[in-house]
Amino acid sequence: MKLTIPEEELMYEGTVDCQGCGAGLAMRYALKALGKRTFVVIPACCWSIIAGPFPYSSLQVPLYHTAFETAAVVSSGIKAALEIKGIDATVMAWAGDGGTFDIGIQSLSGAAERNEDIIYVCYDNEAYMNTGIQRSSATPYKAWTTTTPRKYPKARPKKNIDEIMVAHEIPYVATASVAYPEDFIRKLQKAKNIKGTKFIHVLAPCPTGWRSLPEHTIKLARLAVQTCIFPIYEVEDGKYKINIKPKNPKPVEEYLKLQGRFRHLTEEDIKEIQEATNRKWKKLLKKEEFF
Amino acid sequence: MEKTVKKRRIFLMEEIKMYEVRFHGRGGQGAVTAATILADAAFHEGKDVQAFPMFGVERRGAPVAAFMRMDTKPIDIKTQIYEPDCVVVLDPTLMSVVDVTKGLKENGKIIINSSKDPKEFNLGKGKVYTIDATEIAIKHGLGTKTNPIVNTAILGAYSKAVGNVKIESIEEAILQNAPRKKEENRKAAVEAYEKTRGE
Amino acid sequence: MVKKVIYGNHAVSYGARDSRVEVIAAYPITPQTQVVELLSEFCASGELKAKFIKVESEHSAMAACVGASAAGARAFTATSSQGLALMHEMLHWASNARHPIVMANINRAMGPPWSIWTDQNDSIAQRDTGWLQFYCSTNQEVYDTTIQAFKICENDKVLLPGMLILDAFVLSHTSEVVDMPPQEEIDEFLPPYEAKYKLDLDDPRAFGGLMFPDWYYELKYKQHRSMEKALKIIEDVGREFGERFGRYYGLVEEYRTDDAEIVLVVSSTVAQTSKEAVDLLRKEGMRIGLVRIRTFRPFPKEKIRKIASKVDMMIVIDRNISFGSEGVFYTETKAALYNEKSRPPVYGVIIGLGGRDVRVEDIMNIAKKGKNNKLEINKINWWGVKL
Amino acid sequence: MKDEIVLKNASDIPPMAMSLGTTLVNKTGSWRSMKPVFHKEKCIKCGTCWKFCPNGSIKNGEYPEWDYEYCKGCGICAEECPVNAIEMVRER
Repeated sequence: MKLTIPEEELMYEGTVDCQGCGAGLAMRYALKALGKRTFVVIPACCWSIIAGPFPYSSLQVPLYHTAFETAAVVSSGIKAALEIKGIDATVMAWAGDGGTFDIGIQSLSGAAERNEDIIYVCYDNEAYMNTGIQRSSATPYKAWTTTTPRKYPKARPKKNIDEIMVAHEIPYVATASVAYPEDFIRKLQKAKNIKGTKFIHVLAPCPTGWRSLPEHTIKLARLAVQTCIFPIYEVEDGKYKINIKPKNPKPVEEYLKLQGRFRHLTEEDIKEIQEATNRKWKKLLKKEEFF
Repeated sequence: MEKTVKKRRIFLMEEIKMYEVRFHGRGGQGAVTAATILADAAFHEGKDVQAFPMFGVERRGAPVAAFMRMDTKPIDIKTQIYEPDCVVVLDPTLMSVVDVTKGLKENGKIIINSSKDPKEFNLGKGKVYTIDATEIAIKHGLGTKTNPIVNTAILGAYSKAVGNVKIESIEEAILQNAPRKKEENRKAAVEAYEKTRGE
Repeated sequence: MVKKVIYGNHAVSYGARDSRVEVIAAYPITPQTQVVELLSEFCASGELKAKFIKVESEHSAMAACVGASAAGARAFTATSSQGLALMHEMLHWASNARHPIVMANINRAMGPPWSIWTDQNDSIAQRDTGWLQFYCSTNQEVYDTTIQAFKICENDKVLLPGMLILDAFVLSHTSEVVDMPPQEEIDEFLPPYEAKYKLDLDDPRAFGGLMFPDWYYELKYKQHRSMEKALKIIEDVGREFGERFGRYYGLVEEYRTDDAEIVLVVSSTVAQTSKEAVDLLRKEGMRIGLVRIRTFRPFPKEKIRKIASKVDMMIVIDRNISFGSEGVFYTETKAALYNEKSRPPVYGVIIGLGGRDVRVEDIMNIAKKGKNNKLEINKINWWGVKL
Repeated sequence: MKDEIVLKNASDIPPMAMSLGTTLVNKTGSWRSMKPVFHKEKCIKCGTCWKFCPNGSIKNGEYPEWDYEYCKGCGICAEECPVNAIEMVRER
């Protein structure tokens, strides 16, 4: 077969992620990209379960499970130990959106400000999925979760974590989608060769929480990009580059209608989301132009 | 653990000749450093020592105190100093706002950074010594004219007035502890030692 | 050998330096700052070859130490009070993951109201996190204990984190004479840390993943057994330290207890002041001694029982309070004695919260009141509280 | 590697929750209610199915090979196949 990404698998089968889990797929790609000399740090998130349970591990690399808000700093600690012992290896923090956007943002900001030599990957499934679909600050506007019932869906837009990370003036910030593994893997490999804090934000659809079909995971991850809801870009030393530019962006409705979490949206809601998406996309195009 | 502790503690209370000193200054004047250097000097003469600041928040300019305790025997006591044997006043302007003689032992000594004659101070207790440490500090280039660092000079006066720590030990301790201008600080202490006036 | 007059805080820094710590992660808090300031200078000058991670919080300080220790490095941090409380979650993590991290905690009262002065409520509140706790009473002991703590905690039979504890200001900011042995001799006493379990590229394993009820219980049993085994290791290490450097340490320190009728149970700097009180009371004819609890976790139950069996009265003086119960050393002392056939009455006194000075007269008067049966047996005796 | 780790008492486990084996013991094939069936004649060997399998349960060869011991039957391979060479059929 024709292979466009590395063949080596560093993730074992038998993982207990849901059918069609985007997060499982994202890890499969990440390890292909980074290879065996990688230490992985996982805070509380779906992957706390997917990686085990005791006495088993699904990764072929050393893995440390840590408390919810500490992925970035535990990675810093590991990196410090490796440096003092003269071990050359990559340390990757692997956190969900809750552990990144919400509870983990303090230690992430601290690590980024210190420019710790780590790769921080946020696999974003847009809610607290491991605890049963509660809203996080990564949950999109108007989405249903168990804590934002359809009658009162999320009233605020998704937090722009990427711009927060760009504001830290770290050497590398990038977004990615599991629908574009070549792009994601290229970014991880690039990050591996940059010294300092690298932040990669990968959209990982969650059929369980998004109320979507397991087989639609890639489709949704692709539509998010093609509708410009989740733009794929990278910021290297402050310079913006949009990696995937849909010529004729698809209407957001195509993305939204495949997900039960948006089932309650009115036409007006969709219009509002479309306008906000257009506005944000334009802003990003301008950033690319100017920076 | 038990054994060693007992072996070293065989003295009786009347043998204790602990000497306690209180320094008065303002935040930033180096009262704590003065107490520490004096402790270090006494330590080099074989004494057991403690030095500590007023336990609290130190703010630049605000009145502060620092303490020094020395003894020929090991010091166990970990309390603050309430009845000092000696008081050292780094900044004479403090005397109108702080009762520098508070708790001072009847036969205690007071060393004041002042150009005045000791007789001009009527404090009701203790024996007063004066030294113009400010002038000496400026002369040796310690600090600035508006903010002279007098904490080393005043230790020379301490040595002269109290006599239980030799000036040579203080010189040595200054050389070891002063962060910079070591020699100037040492000379300031020696000059103060020579110029100290008593009642 | 170097003898120096140094702050208690600096005794911590020198202890960490001479233990050749490899990773330090810390966040400043009064009255701990001097510890990390001096360590920063050691790292900057190259005197100490360590990575110093200047984290953004105490929670992260402990988390960074956890990561470093997981990768096999000797990790160290220092904090106090609110900072220790913020670390709480990661204290459990460090212990449950069996990382022999050493931390200095400067005992400082918890707010509100803001207080920077000493009492033990910050560290006592972390009693059940699975850390060894050593309450130090002199700067020399602070230095010595920092070094010993690594040797104890890194022992295969222990593999638990350890906290050495010193009173705010009364030790942290007080300069005392500290004798520091030559580095080669310390290196002999404390060789480099070789982690038996660590993140390893050659033997990649996962640590700390989900564990079902079928084995979690056994892990807790093992953790507790390690605490129990630590009792002997602490004594062994304290003895070895004594043989090498002339200063012996153990679980408790007894002072003039041989023929004592009354024994004070004390800790930290209050113990030092109490020694003066004991001397003065002895002169007055009272047969009194004291036991200083140096190691609070694991709790030296057997030592307490042995001492209790010989005396007529014990008075436990606590600089902490478990609200709704009593002083914690008091509770623990009584609990150790409950099933003994004969046991003396045990009185509980609270003193010096929020850094109120504890004077020789206070201790003497407590003892006299006890001797005259004037202390209340089933109530807290609040010493010096203004009522 | 696929063997279940047999633990009997406390002395069999390390002092912390350290992994002793791999997740290959979890035969996640049992989760499947729909099974991907491969129509070789339609396959263009593009590797898309292999690439997007969340758990790496499609093996790379001249043609894709499904590891039914672990394949959870999510259907992504069938959905993403550009030439409809994979069909999801009900498990029996």
